[in-house]
Amino acid sequence: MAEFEPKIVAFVCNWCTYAGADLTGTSRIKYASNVRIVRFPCTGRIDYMLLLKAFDEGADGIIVSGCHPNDCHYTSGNFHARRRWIMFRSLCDFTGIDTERIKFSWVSAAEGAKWADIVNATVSSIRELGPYTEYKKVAKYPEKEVTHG
Amino acid sequence: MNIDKRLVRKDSLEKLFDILKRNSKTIYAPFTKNGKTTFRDTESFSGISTGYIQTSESSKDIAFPRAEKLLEYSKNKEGMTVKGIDINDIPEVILWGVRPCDAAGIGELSSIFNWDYKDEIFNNRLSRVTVFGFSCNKSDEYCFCTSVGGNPGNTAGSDILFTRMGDDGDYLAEVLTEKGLSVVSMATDLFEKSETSGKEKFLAEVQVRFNHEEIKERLSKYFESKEWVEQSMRCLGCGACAYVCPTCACFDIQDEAHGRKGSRVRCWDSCGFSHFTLHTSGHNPRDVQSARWRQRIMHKFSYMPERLSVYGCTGCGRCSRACPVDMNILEHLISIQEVTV
Amino acid sequence: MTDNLYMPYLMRIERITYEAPGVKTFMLKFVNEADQDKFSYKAGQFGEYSVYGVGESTFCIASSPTRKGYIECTFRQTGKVTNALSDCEEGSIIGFRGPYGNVFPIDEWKGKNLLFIAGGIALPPMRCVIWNALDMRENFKDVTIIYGARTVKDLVYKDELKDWELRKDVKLVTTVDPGGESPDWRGEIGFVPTIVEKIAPSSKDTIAIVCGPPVMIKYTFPVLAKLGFSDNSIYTTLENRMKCGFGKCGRCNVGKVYVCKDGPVFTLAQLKELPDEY
Amino acid sequence: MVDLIKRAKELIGTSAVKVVIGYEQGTGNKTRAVFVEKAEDADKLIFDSRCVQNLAAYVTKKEVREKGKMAIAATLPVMRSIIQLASEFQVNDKNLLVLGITPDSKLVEFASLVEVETFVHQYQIEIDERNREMLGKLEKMTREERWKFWIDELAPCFKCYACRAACPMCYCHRCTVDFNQPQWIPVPSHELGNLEWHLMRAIHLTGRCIDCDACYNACPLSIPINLLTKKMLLDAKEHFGGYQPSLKGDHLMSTYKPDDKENFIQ
Repeated sequence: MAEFEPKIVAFVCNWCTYAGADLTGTSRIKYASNVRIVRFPCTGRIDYMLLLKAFDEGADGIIVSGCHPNDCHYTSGNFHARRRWIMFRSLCDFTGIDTERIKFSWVSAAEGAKWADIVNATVSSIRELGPYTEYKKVAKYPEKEVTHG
Repeated sequence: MNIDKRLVRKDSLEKLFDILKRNSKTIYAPFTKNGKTTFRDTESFSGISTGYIQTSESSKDIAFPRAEKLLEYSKNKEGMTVKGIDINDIPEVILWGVRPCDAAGIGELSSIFNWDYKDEIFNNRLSRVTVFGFSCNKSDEYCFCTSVGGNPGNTAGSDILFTRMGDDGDYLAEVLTEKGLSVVSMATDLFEKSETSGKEKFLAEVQVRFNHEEIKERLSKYFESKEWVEQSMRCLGCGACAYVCPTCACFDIQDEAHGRKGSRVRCWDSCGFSHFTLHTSGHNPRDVQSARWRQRIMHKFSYMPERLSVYGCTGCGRCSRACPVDMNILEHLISIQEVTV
Repeated sequence: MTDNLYMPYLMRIERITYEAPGVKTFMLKFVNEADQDKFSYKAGQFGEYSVYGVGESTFCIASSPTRKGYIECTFRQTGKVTNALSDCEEGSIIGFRGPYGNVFPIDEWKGKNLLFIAGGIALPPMRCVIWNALDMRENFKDVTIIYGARTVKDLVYKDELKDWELRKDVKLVTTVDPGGESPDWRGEIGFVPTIVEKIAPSSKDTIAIVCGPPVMIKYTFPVLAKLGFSDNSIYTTLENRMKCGFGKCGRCNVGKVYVCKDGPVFTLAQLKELPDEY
Repeated sequence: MVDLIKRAKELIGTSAVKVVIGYEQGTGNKTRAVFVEKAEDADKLIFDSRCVQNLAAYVTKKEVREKGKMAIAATLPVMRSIIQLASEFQVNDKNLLVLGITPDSKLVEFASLVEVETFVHQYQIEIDERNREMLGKLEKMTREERWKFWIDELAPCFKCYACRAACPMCYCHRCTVDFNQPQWIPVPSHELGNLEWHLMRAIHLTGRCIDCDACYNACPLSIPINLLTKKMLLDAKEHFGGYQPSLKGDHLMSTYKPDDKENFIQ
């Protein structure tokens, strides 16, 4: 069997992490290609339901990332987000959703290298954890993966 | 078919269960958790609940599941493949411990699914269910089967009806259908020939509380009554009554997609929800709770008898037991009978 | 497969016509020709159109049964399914179940005058019966069509309206709500009931078929009554929310009637028997 | 409850309110909500330990509001709900009068919601022993065990939404589950639909739930869904110092502190 390649969805804010990820590319830093990035205006917009939807649709891991505290383009979006993450994470933990599979980070527009590190670290830790079969089973995610084409 | 009466010793039920299991039968039986009794796929006889007046949920789930796949599709470069569910995949099931009011509900569901268009998915499910009815020897203030044409020892809908003769007695088994007979043939020794009759003295007493013909008659002139508003003021518009009901059959059809594959699913719905009849335009024909409550009663006691010649109620009283705000259907029906129009 | 009432026919979208803002007409052909041969319907019936993965939506068949080989439907983009339908392109495959419901008793109308009154997006459910009547034109006396929409843009089937206007055997009156006219608008200006009153078609030997938004219907019926139409000579088609289309799911139940089974076509006399839940 | 009946009669007699929401005798040993609009009907009103339904669920119900000014017989959880609802602009002094019932069953009438708030703030929201034990048991489980526990517990749920209907905080005219563009929560009650519905419910009630157990009491299958909201309540206390419904409206989840602590963001 081929080695398991984790599918990872990254929810990032437009102003910091997306720009940071851009920098990773323009700086020609090589990093794992398992991540599909979804860009949001602000981490404050990243609804927890979106994270659950990512798991429904077969994600094995999730990265949520935005501006460092005090750097939010809209002043406080990331502070609000942080509160929600704290509560959402505790609910996930309580209901047995694997919080090891949801990574949160602050990556600024200047931190191209950090973004590469976060992605690489996430990919390798998810690779170790294996596919998120628990959730896929509940979501009745088709066993044979659907290819888009 | 003539009713075949047999005697089943009290300790033979477990043997029967084991024989059926050895014949790899799937058995759904009442199982209690969190103080509520529901039907579950059961592996061991000892887990089966007894002594319940009524299960919290009806057994309709077996023939009319809360969510069932109707078809599967997949999109590909060549176009689209759509496959209906294979009715041969529907498992054969024995429903163990069904109360007569639930068993009677099967007939009413069947009328809904077979008037005019025949719903073969439902029919195939039903044809694979063997119903072991258990007569009632206890009742409570919510029971009113005798007011809607049933009784605690009603045989309608059961394939075999077991009546316990006395608190710790043996069972009288009435074998009612071919399906019932085929079970008997698997365990002939356990179904002893019997001359026993007169099960009535072992049955619970359920008084007749209203006349359903009269209710039907009255409802036809009762549409505009203020009573609906008063009765439904405390109704919160959840679907508990409809979902525990053995005869409520309203459903929704939903698509569920994963990428380019997916399925179409039929799932329960309730006329009590405010969005049940809501049009996309925003227009809602039943936009207040009183209209929705009225629909529930009218549908069961007026529309169904007129259209399908059956009542949509078996008097199990579940809706009243399940209601979080004590909407008591029996009380309301009696008040409809008493109020002068 | 025939056992499964919920299995749609696969239909290919042959042609998409843009009718008005948010309104499109699909011409649909059966993907499997065998299905086409089995299929027949009559004016007034409806179907369940589905986008796989999104869901089903109910609308009438807008083409006339006299035109063979295809069906047409016209819908306005409002909800989940109609939005998804609207995203479909020519060549896309959608699902269709039907036909369901009763029909316009067009054979009973032979030898009479026909008066069609429609408002807005309610012309499509009437278009099938209009074309059906026009394709057997010799069977009827005068045919009058009164059609109104909010604005000139919102009028659907603009090409067909031109056709009807040019035909000598059809009297077409189009109207738009006050304020909805364009500088070159040559039709009437006013609400449909007002225009009906103004045109004052004779009720003698005439069948009126009315369809439109609830408020239009509400004000048109009294006008027709004043003109001498009896409740039995006025027909309409109801649109209730539906899921199954064949009298099981319970949504379209109004009194003891199921709109999907006993309707969608009702006479005013029948409507008056129903509780006000449509 | 003689005081309550007397006061209800006065209020309705003088047209100070149009309806008094209280409890009456129900079927068997049950009690249930009653809407008293005529002075003579006030005699139906009762109050005792069986009266646990959270009547605050009715103050946002369209049909009840349309009657005019409401008075409500309110136990401590009901008063908490009312304060929370007031902070979300659902009720105010103009449309609601609170007839408080103290934990030792005395009637106190409040002139305004501000007084209700003062009263409510004398008491902390405490989670009872039995549920604390249950939460402790769950916390000791491994993550996989907890996942199995919840999938099993939620399996019987058929999504009748009695939990939503009975909850005073679930007053949204259109709930997230009723939205279909996009379809956030699957409509059918299967494992995923049930899981996501209950997660969504718990999150939406975080910082708003006042732990009245109405959802659990309403559930026809007695699924312990109140554990989810209780856990949220405890964790919020741990992270943000707890909360009390307050008219000031600084809702826990719509506010923040720059120094909120966490240990998981890289």
